[in-house]
Amino acid sequence: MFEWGRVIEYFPTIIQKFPITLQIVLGSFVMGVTLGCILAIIRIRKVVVLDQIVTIFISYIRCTPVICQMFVVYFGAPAVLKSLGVDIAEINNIVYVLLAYGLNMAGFMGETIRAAILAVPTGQTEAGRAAGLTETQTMVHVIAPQALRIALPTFGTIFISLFQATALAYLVGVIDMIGKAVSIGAKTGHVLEGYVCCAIVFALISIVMEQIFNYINRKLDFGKSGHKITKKYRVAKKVEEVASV
Amino acid sequence: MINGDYFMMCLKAAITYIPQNLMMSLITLAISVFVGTFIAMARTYQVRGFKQLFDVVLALLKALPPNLILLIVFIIYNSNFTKIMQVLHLNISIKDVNLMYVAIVALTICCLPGISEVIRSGLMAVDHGQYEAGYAIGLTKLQTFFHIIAPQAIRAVIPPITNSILSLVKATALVNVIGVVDIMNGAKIAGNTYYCYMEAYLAAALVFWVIGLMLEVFSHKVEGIFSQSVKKLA
Amino acid sequence: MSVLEVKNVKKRFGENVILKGIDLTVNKGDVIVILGPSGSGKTTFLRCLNLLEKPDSGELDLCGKNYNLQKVSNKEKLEIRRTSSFVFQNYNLFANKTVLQNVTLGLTLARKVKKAEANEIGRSFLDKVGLAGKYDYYPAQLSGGMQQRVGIARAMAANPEVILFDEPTSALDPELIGEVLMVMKQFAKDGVTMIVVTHEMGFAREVANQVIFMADGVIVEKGTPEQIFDNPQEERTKTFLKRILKTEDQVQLV
Amino acid sequence: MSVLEVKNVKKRFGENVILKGIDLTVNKGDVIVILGPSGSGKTTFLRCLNLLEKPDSGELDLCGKNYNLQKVSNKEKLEIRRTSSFVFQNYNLFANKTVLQNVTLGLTLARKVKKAEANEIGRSFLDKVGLAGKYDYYPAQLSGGMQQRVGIARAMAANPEVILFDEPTSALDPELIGEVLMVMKQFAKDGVTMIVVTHEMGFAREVANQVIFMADGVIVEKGTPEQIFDNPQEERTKTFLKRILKTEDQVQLV
Amino acid sequence: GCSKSDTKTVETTKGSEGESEKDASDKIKVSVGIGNIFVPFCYLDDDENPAGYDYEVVCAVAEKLEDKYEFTINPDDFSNLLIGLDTKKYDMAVHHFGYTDERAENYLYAEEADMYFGSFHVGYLKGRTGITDFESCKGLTAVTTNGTMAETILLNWNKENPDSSLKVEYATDLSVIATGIKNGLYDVFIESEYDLNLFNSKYDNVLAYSDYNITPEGYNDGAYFIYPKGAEELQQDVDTAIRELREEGILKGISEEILGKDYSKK
Ligand SMILES: Nc1ncnc2c1ncn2[C@@H]1O[C@H](COP(=O)(O)OP(=O)(O)OP(=O)(O)O)[C@@H](O)[C@H]1O
Ligand SMILES: Nc1ncnc2c1ncn2[C@@H]1O[C@H](COP(=O)(O)OP(=O)(O)OP(=O)(O)O)[C@@H](O)[C@H]1O
Ligand SMILES: [Mg+2]
Ligand SMILES: [Mg+2]
Repeated sequence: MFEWGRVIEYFPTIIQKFPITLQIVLGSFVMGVTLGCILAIIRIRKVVVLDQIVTIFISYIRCTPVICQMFVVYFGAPAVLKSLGVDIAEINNIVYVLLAYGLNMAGFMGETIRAAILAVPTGQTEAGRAAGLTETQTMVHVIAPQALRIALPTFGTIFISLFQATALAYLVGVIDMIGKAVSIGAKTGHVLEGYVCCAIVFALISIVMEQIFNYINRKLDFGKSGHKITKKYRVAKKVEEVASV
Repeated sequence: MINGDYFMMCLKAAITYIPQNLMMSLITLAISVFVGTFIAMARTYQVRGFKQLFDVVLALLKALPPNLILLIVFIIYNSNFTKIMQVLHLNISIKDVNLMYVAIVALTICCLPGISEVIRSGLMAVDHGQYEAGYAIGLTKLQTFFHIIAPQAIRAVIPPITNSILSLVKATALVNVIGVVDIMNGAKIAGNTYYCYMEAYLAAALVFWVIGLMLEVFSHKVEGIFSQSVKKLA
Repeated sequence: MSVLEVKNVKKRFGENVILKGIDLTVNKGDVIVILGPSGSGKTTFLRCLNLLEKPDSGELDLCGKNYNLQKVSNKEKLEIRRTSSFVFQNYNLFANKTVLQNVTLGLTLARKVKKAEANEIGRSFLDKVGLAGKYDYYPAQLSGGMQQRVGIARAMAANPEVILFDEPTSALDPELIGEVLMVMKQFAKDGVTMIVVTHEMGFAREVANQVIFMADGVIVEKGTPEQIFDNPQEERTKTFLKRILKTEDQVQLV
Repeated sequence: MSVLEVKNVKKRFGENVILKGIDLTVNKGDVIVILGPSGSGKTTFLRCLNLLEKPDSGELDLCGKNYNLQKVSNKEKLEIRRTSSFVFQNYNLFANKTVLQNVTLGLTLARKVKKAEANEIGRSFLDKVGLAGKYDYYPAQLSGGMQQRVGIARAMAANPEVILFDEPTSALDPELIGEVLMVMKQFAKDGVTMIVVTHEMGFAREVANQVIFMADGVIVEKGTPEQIFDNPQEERTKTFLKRILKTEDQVQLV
Repeated sequence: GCSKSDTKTVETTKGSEGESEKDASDKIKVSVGIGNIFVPFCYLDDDENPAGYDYEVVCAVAEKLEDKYEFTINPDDFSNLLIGLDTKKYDMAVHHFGYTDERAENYLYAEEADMYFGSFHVGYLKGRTGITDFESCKGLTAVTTNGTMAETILLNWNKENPDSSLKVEYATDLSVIATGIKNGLYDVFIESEYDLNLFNSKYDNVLAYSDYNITPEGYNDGAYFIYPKGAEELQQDVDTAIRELREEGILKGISEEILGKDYSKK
């Protein structure tokens, strides 16, 4: 049923698709973070109407399988674009994939980012205000860097799991690594070996990513794990409730 | 564009698979929580050997595509079942065993890393002083864990574990690879009669959404119960 | 000449009326100490002065400008905050900034001071609070006393007309309280205008020129430290002082 | 007759030697106060006595039984912890248990007392610390002072031979310190044996029959409160007391 | 033949001349949705260009109709094709579709099949005896893939012969089917002769199949292109083209080249 020989045989073909997988992962990750920030701020500020819309959107994203979301984008987006006068025939299918995964990421990232921002002690915001900074200045210079540190581990997990999640791209005709494994499977009847190729690559990536995230984590340490002069604080420890993804 | 009759047909098909789906999710969850807690404890209490072992195993599991896990589990199960039954002198045919259980094993492997991680963070969210206070009044490690730590960790764990359950319920859509039908594929099989896939997707999405919303409400309730002790008096 | 004058500051949280109309006049160089039982609204009052809490009503004269506290615009808020400074009980240093950056951030961003100049100002204030050489530490690497001194340097660097202190030493170890009070005393001697919520009676007696006793959202009594501590008029003041002193009795035995 | 006697307790964390060989004898009814600068190892010493920290060496005689601290079995650990009690600086009440359950949990689980009886014992101790009527509150619903009194009731209910207190009042608001010290004083008068790490000098002077000054992991000086406070022999003791008193000077002026 | 260039638009050898005669914008644009992993009928080859029997037929048709139509090929997943027709994304769907009355209610079927499935047979583990026709499989477990002709035949049999019905299990992955058959999880696998042979070539000839043709009498075993309702003109034109291609023997050529045997006639 399974032969290492086939793993070696398929590997070059599958690794060729790495750029596509990477493109989907990076694209949707960046889109997810950007959009997620906006969603998070809408929810934290409780912007009228938008807040409700975002809540429903996030609930849909959280509760339904990606395949349903992909389907909405794949058939919904052209309808919207057509009505805007865009020639949809010109649009590469990878755009729909990026859009679908980007929106999906945004839903999850939005919640992560919101939780991270809320986990930064309110005293930090107040200190910013008291120092005469505007809301935006406080957000950019004080809250965001600290929230980033809190959100980073979740970002790392989401990012790594995204490599697997892109598997559905082939459903709209974009062949990434897993799509290639599936299509080799369709042709030869041996899908297992293709998946193993993907697993090897993903495992390597997750090891590398872990190093990278650890590095960023250390960069954003703000002296917390460095030498401390005292360890004692009389203030009762506040239990931080970090919501999660 | 959407045909009401077909939609209802797909919806009905999707709904008939809810029990199967929830049962798979629940059993998977139960096993994962049980094993996950064990692993999480080994890692928080830094049990030598186990910790390193689990660190590596969990990292590896995370890298495996779910479909691969499903196929491997299926193939291993299938190729060895009859032999094992013969060795055990049991007269059980492979056909008598519901494939759902094979799916459950695979799903458990898929979601074990995540759930174990969630439980570990829940355990770490409990203040270290709580352990010490338990030891200081003469409780054993186990007594401290069950009476003090676990009840507090549960509260911290509920929101993230709700997420895990949600993704678990959705992940059951993958099991059609090995021939187990769930909500998603039930709807698609129904839709196949008329090629009405649009209705099938929508019906499945609706069912998943409703399940998700109910889970969220439920988890809020449970969280409320476990939060009683930390609510300040008005 | 009065630097700051507030009239009729009221604030409620939901049903609870916390501040029931507070008036206060502060002259240049004044050090005003506010005392009062827990929950009496001292913190809330200070926060209202800096608009960290939005008062329900009240009027503020700050450096000759008049503000209706009930409806200050965002611009006015920034203006008020750039004229006064706040020192927090828990220091609230920017966790992601070094000590020096903590002090200069308000200067460069809010007051548009050039970076080099801001660094110079920052360093000089850090030197004043005895933190020369700690410029590049992160808050997490400092003791509580040091952190609070950075907090004071940050507040001072903004060159404010008045500094608001909310129990600046109550989160500190007994050993570390002294160093912070010393710094505050020095600034008071230099003529810095301060409003200080504190239970440090020694500090109040030595430095304050007015002590205000608050309870249940109103000012019960005010006067010089001698008047309040040695000869309180109101029953509530007496009870409060007695309760506080019962604790401190222990120490007086030494 | 000595209740507790330790010899040569040593403890290091990695490179840092924290306890360099501490000896202590405690007789029945003794109240021993331990003083010392931050980081001198006071907490570590108390934690070693209760085996919350594993000492690197040392010998313990507790109620006639001898333990080698370097290699206590799990059973011995439980035994030691059931003979002594610990009161934490941050109370460490069980957040998921009511006040009464906090007090009875050790009885029912560790000492196999019947539930009804445990509740009775629990209630009587809560009454003693002035918390009658708060039985069913959760810790989060109480003030710090009340929480610490629950902590003391929990420690007392176990009927221990000796109670270890680690800065029991240092996390409390000044107003709330008094109530906790009062409770401790009462128990001391009742003849409960205690080892207390605290900076409350008044308490030490009034209640202690021995004061121990620790620094850098060794006992620098010990004696009656009068000996230590009024006539310290060692240079380090003098410096420390001077520094502590400088802070408290402020209060003495009142 | 068909160009395998990167552009999805089908360019024929005569295409350039055609364009000069007639402006491209005058041509009716036809967007064809075609399967992307259905070997050997419509799939993407190693260079990700569409390939397979159905694809070649579409190309041949496109060439024939190039004066009137401009075909664009969009490889896509099976279940997206029909939704694509609903949402007007595609004007024509190609995926080796079998015919059923239910589906004909919603979509316009071609009248001309582009090929015939040939005979369907019962496949079983080599060495097993006693399996011939459906009747002999009574009570056994049959495995099938959702959405195939074989599934329809199987379900129809069960509906019409409840007394001798088979247990139906679904599997999407052929390797699962192979493992299942080998280990006794499934008893029989019903497919067209062509597919059974293909299956055997992939999985070490595990299967044997009886000669008995289980396709019901008068059963429509053609594979058709599908159009949205109302696209009769396009359908007629394409059908005419296919008819001509069949008569010219071109379909036979494609079939023999790709499938190894002539499936172009009934
Ligand atoms: N954001 C808020 N929402 C609701 N109630 C609040 C809020 N902030 C403060 N309060 C309430 O207002 C009252 C006064 O609080 P405040 O902190 O001003 O008292 P305080 O005099 O500073 O006391 P302490 O000495 O304990 O600091 C308290 O009863 C408190 O519960
Ligand atoms: N778990 C630990 N790991 C490493 N070092 C520790 C640990 N616990 C304490 N220390 C170190 O041991 C030294 C003594 O700490 P300890 O808490 O016993 O001092 P202390 O006398 O109680 O001080 P304080 O008055 O601040 O409570 C400190 O330098 C501290 O950093
Ligand atoms: Mg306050
Ligand atoms: Mg200590």
